[in-house]
Amino acid sequence: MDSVQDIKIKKIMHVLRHAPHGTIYTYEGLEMILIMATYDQDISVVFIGDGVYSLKKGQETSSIGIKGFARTFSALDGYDVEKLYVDQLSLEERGLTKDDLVVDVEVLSSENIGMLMKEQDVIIQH
Amino acid sequence: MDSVQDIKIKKIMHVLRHAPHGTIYTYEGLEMILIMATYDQDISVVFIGDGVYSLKKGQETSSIGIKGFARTFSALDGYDVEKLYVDQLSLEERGLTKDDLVVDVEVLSSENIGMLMKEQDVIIQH
Amino acid sequence: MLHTVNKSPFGNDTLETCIRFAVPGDPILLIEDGVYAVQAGNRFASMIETILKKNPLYALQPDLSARGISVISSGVTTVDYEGFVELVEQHQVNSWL
Amino acid sequence: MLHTVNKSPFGNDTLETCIRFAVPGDPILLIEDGVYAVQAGNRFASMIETILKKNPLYALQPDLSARGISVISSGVTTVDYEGFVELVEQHQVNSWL
Amino acid sequence: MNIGILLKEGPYNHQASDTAYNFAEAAIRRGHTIDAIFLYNDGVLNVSKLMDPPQDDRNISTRWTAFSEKYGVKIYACVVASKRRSINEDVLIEGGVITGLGTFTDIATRNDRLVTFGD
Amino acid sequence: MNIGILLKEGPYNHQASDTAYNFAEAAIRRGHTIDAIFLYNDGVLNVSKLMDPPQDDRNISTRWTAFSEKYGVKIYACVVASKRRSINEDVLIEGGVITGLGTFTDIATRNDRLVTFGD
Repeated sequence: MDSVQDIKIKKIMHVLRHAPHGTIYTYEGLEMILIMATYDQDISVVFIGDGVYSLKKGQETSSIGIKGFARTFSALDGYDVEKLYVDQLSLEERGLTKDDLVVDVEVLSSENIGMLMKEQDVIIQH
Repeated sequence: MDSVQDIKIKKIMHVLRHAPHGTIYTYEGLEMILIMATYDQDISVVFIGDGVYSLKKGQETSSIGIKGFARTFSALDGYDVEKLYVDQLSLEERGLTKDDLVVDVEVLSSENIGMLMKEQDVIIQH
Repeated sequence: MLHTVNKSPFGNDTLETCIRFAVPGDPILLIEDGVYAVQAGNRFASMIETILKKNPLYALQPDLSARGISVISSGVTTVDYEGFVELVEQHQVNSWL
Repeated sequence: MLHTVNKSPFGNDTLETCIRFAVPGDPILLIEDGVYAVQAGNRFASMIETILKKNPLYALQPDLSARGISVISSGVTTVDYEGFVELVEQHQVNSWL
Repeated sequence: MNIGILLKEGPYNHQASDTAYNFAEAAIRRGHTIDAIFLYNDGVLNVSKLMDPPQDDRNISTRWTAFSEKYGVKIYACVVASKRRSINEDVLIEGGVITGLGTFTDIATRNDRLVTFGD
Repeated sequence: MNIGILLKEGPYNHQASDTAYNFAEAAIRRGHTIDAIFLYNDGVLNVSKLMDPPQDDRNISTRWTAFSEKYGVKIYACVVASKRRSINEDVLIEGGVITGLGTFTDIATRNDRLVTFGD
């Protein structure tokens, strides 16, 4: 019975709500997601507000002297992190569509994201 | 002529725009103002946005374990820092009046504060 | 799900974002600079009324006291740190930052 | 007086506050996350138009490039770091934080 | 109940560290177990023993050491975040442990609650 | 023109430190003198020599040392802000100086411009 308890998979949601580069939260959030992905947990990543900008295509950071990381989001698939959700209103307010993003994501309404949040065992906001 | 140059008094404005306690900016801003006040400069302090909350009467910080500092604003007068300006709209949006504040201030319109800003040699936002 | 918000609504969109995702019935706890949202008479009074129709709203009393906010919007419940813990006992936590 | 703004207008009221105090004619330079304000097609497009009637608006190109923002509102001038310095040569600086 | 705490901002500059501490003390008063404090982002700055604030102010790092000793709770700091921010074993307070994000994954998954404090 | 710089945030967590550096380099390219960099609030964290970021990333403190040596510019850190944040002489980079706010008053008043970077 203990062994069943030990391997209980938890639903863990990471929420990325900050723009990239201006602060480190999204970058260090991604570093955390990559490590957690190596454990057997049920991980989802949600992009809300300026967090959707972290997926914007065409980021070239060399002229500010900071390492870019947009491409790393594409690597999440290889870690079996496949549940990437984007808030529809956040995209719309920025005049963006799925085509502007570096990875394939599922676009959801705030209401649906709220219901997903409610199901989680753990939510980590970055 | 050099000596005249040396004692040229500069107009320096400090802008306090953050609420107290949640972040240290207003507190360390006040520490800076107190030191600068000991030099012969023309100092003004402007409270904008949540900065006006730092002057709110009745702050009792003992239960959060942080040192309060609202009373220190009253000490500015003793340092000859007498130009304390508060943005009228910021007060109004918070339903506050001059009577809610720990020190006597001059309430100005955004436009008038903007013109004061324009006259400064140095502006320091905290 | 307990939502916590620690930012003033005047400078920051955190509270607004939080309520967009909170499911009806989810309690929202305001802490740190977040408590300014429920200061009586400020420009968020009607927004607070609207939130209260859907979600119970709590504010951390030590943070209210520290900020000299003695009169708050009606319908908002104040809690101390142990009240914060009680809410955490009853719900998983979503800390909006 | 040169005003700089380094926050995204979506999450933060800094740009809105800055323009309330900027005197007509004062240039405003957007840097860091502030440059998102002039991304073409976002919900601040009309606000940017309004600002431009009163104040020249600049955006730091390296910060635009870093964020993948290639199309910006018309009437906004892009500058590199040396252009930032040029603006500082011409004006005292008010860095909104 | 077993509770893990994630603290994402450094001392003094933000209230997060104080709120985390006050919450943790209250949780213990109500009979719960604080399993661990995990520090991420600027939060790792909480565990430097070089901290030397004015005498009339709280000392946040010694307060964490006292908390750790009193209740047997470790204060973990992410190693990558720590190295970026000049935190290493030489400056680490008693009760502080520099560790990887695997430790955090354990904390996040083995407890009944995870409560985050930050900016 | 003589320019002073006020930097109010720590390295990595905010872009402020990078923008200040890029601005300072550009000002020098345009023939100006950077009189000093003054660090306040979390900005004092820029001058710790214990900083050890991943190898493929910039090292912000050694970059300030190189900047200081190349152009003869001191990086001043406010002593009270430094003590709060665990910065002292033992961990100070070359080119860094821990000093009082009087130094900052001089910088703010003797230069043609003061440019602030922060959060």
